[in-house]
Amino acid sequence: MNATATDTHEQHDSHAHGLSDATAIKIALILGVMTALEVSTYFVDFGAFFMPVLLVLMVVKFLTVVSYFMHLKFEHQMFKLLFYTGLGLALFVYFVALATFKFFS
Amino acid sequence: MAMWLFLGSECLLFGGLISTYMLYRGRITQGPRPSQIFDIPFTSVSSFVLLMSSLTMVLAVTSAQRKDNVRTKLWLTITALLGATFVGGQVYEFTAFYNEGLGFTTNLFSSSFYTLTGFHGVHVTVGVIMLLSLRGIISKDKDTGDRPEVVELIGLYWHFVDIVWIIIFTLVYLIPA
Amino acid sequence: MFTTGSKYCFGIAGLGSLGAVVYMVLVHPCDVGVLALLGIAIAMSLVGGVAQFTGDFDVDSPNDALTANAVAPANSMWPLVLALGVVLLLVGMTTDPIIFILGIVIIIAAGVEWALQSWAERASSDSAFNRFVRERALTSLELPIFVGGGVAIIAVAFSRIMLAVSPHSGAILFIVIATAVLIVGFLVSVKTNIKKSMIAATCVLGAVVLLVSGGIAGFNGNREELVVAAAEDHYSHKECEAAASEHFDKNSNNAVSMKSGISATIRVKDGKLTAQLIGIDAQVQAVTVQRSNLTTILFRNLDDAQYRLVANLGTKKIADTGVEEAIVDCTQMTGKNQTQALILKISKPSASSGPYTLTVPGLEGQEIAVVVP
Amino acid sequence: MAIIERPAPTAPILLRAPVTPSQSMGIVRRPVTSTGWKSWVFTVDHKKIGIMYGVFAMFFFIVGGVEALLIRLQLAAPDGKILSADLYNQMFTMHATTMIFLFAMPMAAAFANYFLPLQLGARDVAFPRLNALGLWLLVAGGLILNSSWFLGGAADGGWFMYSPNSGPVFSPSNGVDFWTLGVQIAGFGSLIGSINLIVTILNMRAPGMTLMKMPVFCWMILVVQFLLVFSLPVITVALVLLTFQRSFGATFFDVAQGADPLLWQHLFWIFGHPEVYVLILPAFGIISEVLPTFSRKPLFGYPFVVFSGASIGLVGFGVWSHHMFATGLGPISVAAFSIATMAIAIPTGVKIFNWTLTMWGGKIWYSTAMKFAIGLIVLFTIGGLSGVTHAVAPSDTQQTDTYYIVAHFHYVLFGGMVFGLFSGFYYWWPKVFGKMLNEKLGGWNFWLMVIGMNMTFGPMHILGLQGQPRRMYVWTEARAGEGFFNFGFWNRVASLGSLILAIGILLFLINVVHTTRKGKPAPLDPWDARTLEWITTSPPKEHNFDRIPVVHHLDDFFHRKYQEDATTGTMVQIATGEQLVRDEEANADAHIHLPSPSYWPIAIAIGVGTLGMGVVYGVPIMIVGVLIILGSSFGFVLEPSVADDIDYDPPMSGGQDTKELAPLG
Amino acid sequence: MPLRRIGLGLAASSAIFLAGCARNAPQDTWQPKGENAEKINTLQWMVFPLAGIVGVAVFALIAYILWRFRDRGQAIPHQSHGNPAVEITLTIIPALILSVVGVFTFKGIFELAQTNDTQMVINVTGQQWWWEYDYPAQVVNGVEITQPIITSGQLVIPTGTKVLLRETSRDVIHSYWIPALNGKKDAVPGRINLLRIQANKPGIFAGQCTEFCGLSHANMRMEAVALGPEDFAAWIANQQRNAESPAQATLAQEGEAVFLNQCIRCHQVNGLKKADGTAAIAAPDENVYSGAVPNLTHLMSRNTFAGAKFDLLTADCRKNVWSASPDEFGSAYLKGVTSDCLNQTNLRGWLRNAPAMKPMYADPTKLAVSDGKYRGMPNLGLSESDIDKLVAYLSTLK
Repeated sequence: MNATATDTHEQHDSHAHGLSDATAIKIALILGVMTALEVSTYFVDFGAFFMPVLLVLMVVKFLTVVSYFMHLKFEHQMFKLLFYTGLGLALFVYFVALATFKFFS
Repeated sequence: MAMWLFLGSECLLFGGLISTYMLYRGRITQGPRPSQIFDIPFTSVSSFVLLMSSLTMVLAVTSAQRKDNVRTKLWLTITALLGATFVGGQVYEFTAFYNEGLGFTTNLFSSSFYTLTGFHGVHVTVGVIMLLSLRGIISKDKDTGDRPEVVELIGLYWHFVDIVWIIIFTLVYLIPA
Repeated sequence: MFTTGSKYCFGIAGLGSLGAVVYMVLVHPCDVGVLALLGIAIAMSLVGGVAQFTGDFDVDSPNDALTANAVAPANSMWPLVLALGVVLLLVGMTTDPIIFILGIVIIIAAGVEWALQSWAERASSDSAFNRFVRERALTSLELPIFVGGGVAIIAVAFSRIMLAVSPHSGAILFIVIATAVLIVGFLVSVKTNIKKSMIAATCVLGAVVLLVSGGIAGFNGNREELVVAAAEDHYSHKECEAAASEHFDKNSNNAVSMKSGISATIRVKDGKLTAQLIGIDAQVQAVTVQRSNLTTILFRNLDDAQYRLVANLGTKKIADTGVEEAIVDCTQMTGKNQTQALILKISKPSASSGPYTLTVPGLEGQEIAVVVP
Repeated sequence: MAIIERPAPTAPILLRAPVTPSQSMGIVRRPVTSTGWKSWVFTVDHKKIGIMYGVFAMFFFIVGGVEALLIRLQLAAPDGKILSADLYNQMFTMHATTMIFLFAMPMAAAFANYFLPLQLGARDVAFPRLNALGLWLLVAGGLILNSSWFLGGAADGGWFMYSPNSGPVFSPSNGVDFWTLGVQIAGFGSLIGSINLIVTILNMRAPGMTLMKMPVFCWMILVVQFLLVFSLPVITVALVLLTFQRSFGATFFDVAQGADPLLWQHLFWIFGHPEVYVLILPAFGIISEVLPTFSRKPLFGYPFVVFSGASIGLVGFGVWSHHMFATGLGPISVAAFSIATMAIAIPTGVKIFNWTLTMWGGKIWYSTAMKFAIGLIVLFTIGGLSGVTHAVAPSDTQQTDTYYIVAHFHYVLFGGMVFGLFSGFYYWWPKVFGKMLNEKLGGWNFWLMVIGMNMTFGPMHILGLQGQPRRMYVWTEARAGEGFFNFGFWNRVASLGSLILAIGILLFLINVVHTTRKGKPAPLDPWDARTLEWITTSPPKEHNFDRIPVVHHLDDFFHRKYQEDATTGTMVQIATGEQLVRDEEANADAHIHLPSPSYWPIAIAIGVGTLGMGVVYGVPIMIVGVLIILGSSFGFVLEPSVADDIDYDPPMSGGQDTKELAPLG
Repeated sequence: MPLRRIGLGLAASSAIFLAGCARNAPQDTWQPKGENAEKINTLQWMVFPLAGIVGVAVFALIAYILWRFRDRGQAIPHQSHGNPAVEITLTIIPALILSVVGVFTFKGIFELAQTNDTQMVINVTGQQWWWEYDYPAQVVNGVEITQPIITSGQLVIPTGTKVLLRETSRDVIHSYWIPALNGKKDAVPGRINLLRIQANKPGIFAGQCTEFCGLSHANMRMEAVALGPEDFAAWIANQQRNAESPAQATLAQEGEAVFLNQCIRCHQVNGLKKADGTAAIAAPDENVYSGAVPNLTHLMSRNTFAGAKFDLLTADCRKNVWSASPDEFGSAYLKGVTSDCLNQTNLRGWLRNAPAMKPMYADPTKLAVSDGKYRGMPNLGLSESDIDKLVAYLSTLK
């Protein structure tokens, strides 16, 4: 079950980046643990760390899925540009818009 | 590339819906509030299911790249099944909330909550339909053609739906107003 | 004489007319069912006529039908399905409109499938090619229906089960189902030598269990808590007493997401109530609220005890009984250093008097006057 | 590449067992004819799609123009009686909506569709069927939008459709529903189109054409498509919220529930401001081609123009709140957006300087296209400078929502965008239709438009500073003032000017009719042009280029015609355009692969339109729409890009998926 | 052609400058009459000439190029691709100019947003299509407002006083704009927006709603009146008075009966008593969507009605008030609407059929969407004699 797809499938070289099934399962387990940690905030009081922990976990999970499952980490620069431009713009405009509603104050 | 562009564009779509929700969730003149009716244990299971479906999707993509038709079909089916139960979970959740007094038009929280999660649910449903159709096409048509790329593109879409849920789960469910 | 397709169309038309007559005699001569049956009869005879005229929808070459029929027609399940549809139609007519609609849908689907199949079978002498032709014409119709139907059945059945069991066991059941699906996936993936029939049996078993339990759950209705909740509607009324109420104050929201439209901020500090108006720095004991206008007031509790802000907005006469009822609005219980928003609209005749106040139950003698010009 | 666009299977099923079908596919045959109305309706050829975009846009330009004339007639005198208040409100709403969504964007799409592959040296766009889908969605949106005129009155909330005035209580007619759905559907079409064009630009350039050797027009289109991709989802959110509120009772903009109406404004302008650049940048691109051609010089500071275009696009996402200076955002937001707005003036200024300096030292040929391009520079500068005056937020609080703003954006959009598009018409007409537009009529057309435009919109500066607000169906003597600057005189001048402007545009239409009937055939290279679209015949063949050109320079076509004399440093002609085209024909590629037409794009668009009507008229129609969309999307996905042999009538025999090209006679 | 262009540019720029010298233009944005508007005006006088100068320079350059480099048969020029030094210079110059403008803008924005030294507060509420002004109880320049004052049509402020308007709206977004006193600020439902105004001298200043607010947006006007200290005190004193019943057996008294029969459902007159002696109280929120209609207690103390669209004064009398010198303005205004000045045509037309005079959603057949409530005054179907009586009664509400 280890993927050495490159040998068999030359024209799709650029897409078969060493994310083997085993690695994928490992990453999924890590993601699962992080989710469990997130859910635990519902049962255990984290006090002042509540928000930062959740937000950090969210961002880490997001980036992990994007980088590995969507293998953006291994993709062409242009693809990163396309996706992260959208993401960045979304963050920027909506943060600013929410700020004008005094969301963060 | 077109898929990445589309996903970049979708970021702004979900960003808008999430912002609307964040803005409005505490503005309640009547009816239940978010923290009063959310069922976190159940939604956590849903989130796990969607996360695991991302894993099975990765497995489908790697199988397709190996030209392993049998496993590709298998993992596509498993992913679709997990996705379908997620959708079922959402249908359950909506029905339960409705019974507890949270109609679509009850208050600002309800309108923006149902719109946001409903949009996500529609995306998941479309994803499941694509997965199953792809599986159907693969079994009808033994010819491989460009299938690994199609599987991969649907995979990208599926993971995107998953990452949107990662954000929704944290911002909407876990962090109360 | 009659072509294959038109025969069946005329057959259905005949059946429909017969059904209509029976229906008229048995139920009611002018019922919707009669109209529907007659409609089907008329529509089917029209379709049959067209089929007869065009040689089963073969626009291009009506005469090729005989020459191209060299390949023996494959066995077809569509006549059977069509018959099933007719049965459902008849059953539905006397019992449930949903079954009736289902019957119509099945009849239409089977008719289309059948017509296209017989058409494709005459496309050439090569059966593989004929299959290709059929698939090209039909896949884009079949696939969405199968797939969409599948998703809908799973989602509905699953959600019915979840609605019937308690939330706790629902979550556990969900875990079990998802894990089972995953495990089956991994098993099949690792052991490729499992027999096809085994897999198929598992799938069928799973589907049957899901459908049956979904069906049972659907008929049994929702779990008791939900039925009670739907009947009582806990959250529709606010309880503004000094003590925390069971539903209204459950998990209160102690943060305000949008602070953009705030007209005034009321603070509790050391047991004292003060107000601050937007744009003016001073702490005051009265706020002005424009009449018939939505006003958002922020309530901030800086003390240790839990408080809520209550707006006393006079009384109104209930039209039916003539009883004067106090108009009160309030926030949820607010803990230390937490904030709640109160959204008010005071509909008040321009010159009536009456003290409107903002008070906090539990803090006697403290109040903020609400001036409504 | 995209999920829905699969390349032709390498081994069609038919090849495995060659059979001779006894019949063709009958009614489920693919449309493969190359003549007649079917060849247009089901086409996937970017040129035909481009022309259809153009015709559609021109039609709505006239519709929008008539609406504008009615508005000006109403305002020519105090207490105008031509339109009722209700009708006037519908008129200005639909004038703006039509001009923006149904004229400006489609017309830019027309140019982009037609010339992008030609300038890039490609045979078609990346996803030809998606391209057709984009067009038909736009048509569906346009029809839904304008059907409201006949179904109970058009939208009357202004094109900005501010909530809560657009809510069900304040706009009870179905007009706003049609508006939201029409804009939504048209926007969806644009989104698809823009993804397609971006992929085309990034993936399908001719060999040797690096991004920095790409014509500026392509660059500007690229920036515009990025703006669309990232701004359309935001308006989608806004429109979805509004539709849900109006049709399904959601509470998003219901103030009684505590909603904040400014949410709509933010969402709208996050889209709306980039949209402004979506409108103007294609025109900038066009004149960046026209000015060098007629000055016989390359564009001055090509990288600066490119990067200023890109930075306008990027900064354009950070200035939306300058439309909301008067809404009470608070001084910090106002100050930040005010400064950002000033910053965006800098790259715009860079563009003006670069165009001006392109002409410096040139050899200027005053063709009609060039006149329009120069007109753009001058008029846009006026509009740009008046724009700077309301970047100063305090000053803007006096000017916003007055006629001064109307003057400003008409100088920018009419003087800028429309002049740019007209420049493009005159420049590229011979390329598209093989006939020259009449230059003499063109001169008249230009001067009448210049005079008419300045007479119409110039006085609006004065009216605005005198305090005449926008969107008023009447103005009154009581507030008109006396003396030279009174409302009465200048409103009359503006109305008169609008008539002159209309005559100018009418002259263009006359010119088109005249050219079509008796215009002389155009030479292959009438303007001594610079870019790749001229290296093929006029009009171009279905496959664009006989041989895919290999690019070595920016302005490659020019450099194939001229070389610098090493000793004197002057440019010497080494070949004529004519010769180059013949040369290409002689060395044509043997096998050219073109996609086949398809029913599905227009079928999906019909489904989407039905769904839209269903939102207004009831769930059963929605279900029908969804079913049509589902069925035709599957048809779309499952269909190979090239038609099978049995699609031809009579069926072709076996595996002929390329076309042999007959040499050009 | 080049000359034409220069001419055009010059004409446009100079037209903009000259707009400042317009005579008797009530909504001119270049004639500030108070501190806030003056600050804006200073900024305008900086940025407009600057824009004009830049424009003229650019047009001159273009004109020169068009003349100098026209096709005179010269050779195809050298294919130069530009000059980075020139580019960078031409980028930096506008950036510098704009940063100077930016600094002043920045300063201006924060100065204009200052509210903490306010001397008087007035609530301003917009609704379709008129403005309500209410004055909370407060002490202004030593004059005490004991009872809140509710008025409409004309905002009355004391001169030389920093007045804070707290704006909001009862239905859709409106925008409050008196160009002579300050820039505009939207009245957003659910929000309170602050706008500070100050008038230097007594006078009357015109304005108009500038945010599109539906059918009669064009007819939603406002006027601000500035009065000197004594005049303002007199005005306050009058406004706090209740209306008195007209003398027995006059037409006006019959009018009061009609008013009690028809108008009191929505319009309040403070001090008006029903036949049984109890106070007559209007309940507009039962009949009108916005839940408010103008308070008519002192109708004749203001010069306009129906959202300042119609004059209560005849043309001559109106002119006397509008063109009065600052010294005489106070007394001219405080006279109110005397019987010889009353504009009978407008008032009677309005009472006869209001929706015909000002488009409003007042069609009884179209009330379903607004819970059966009107937006604007409906046609009451009054008889001519009732109208006579009502006009007589309304004339007494000074």
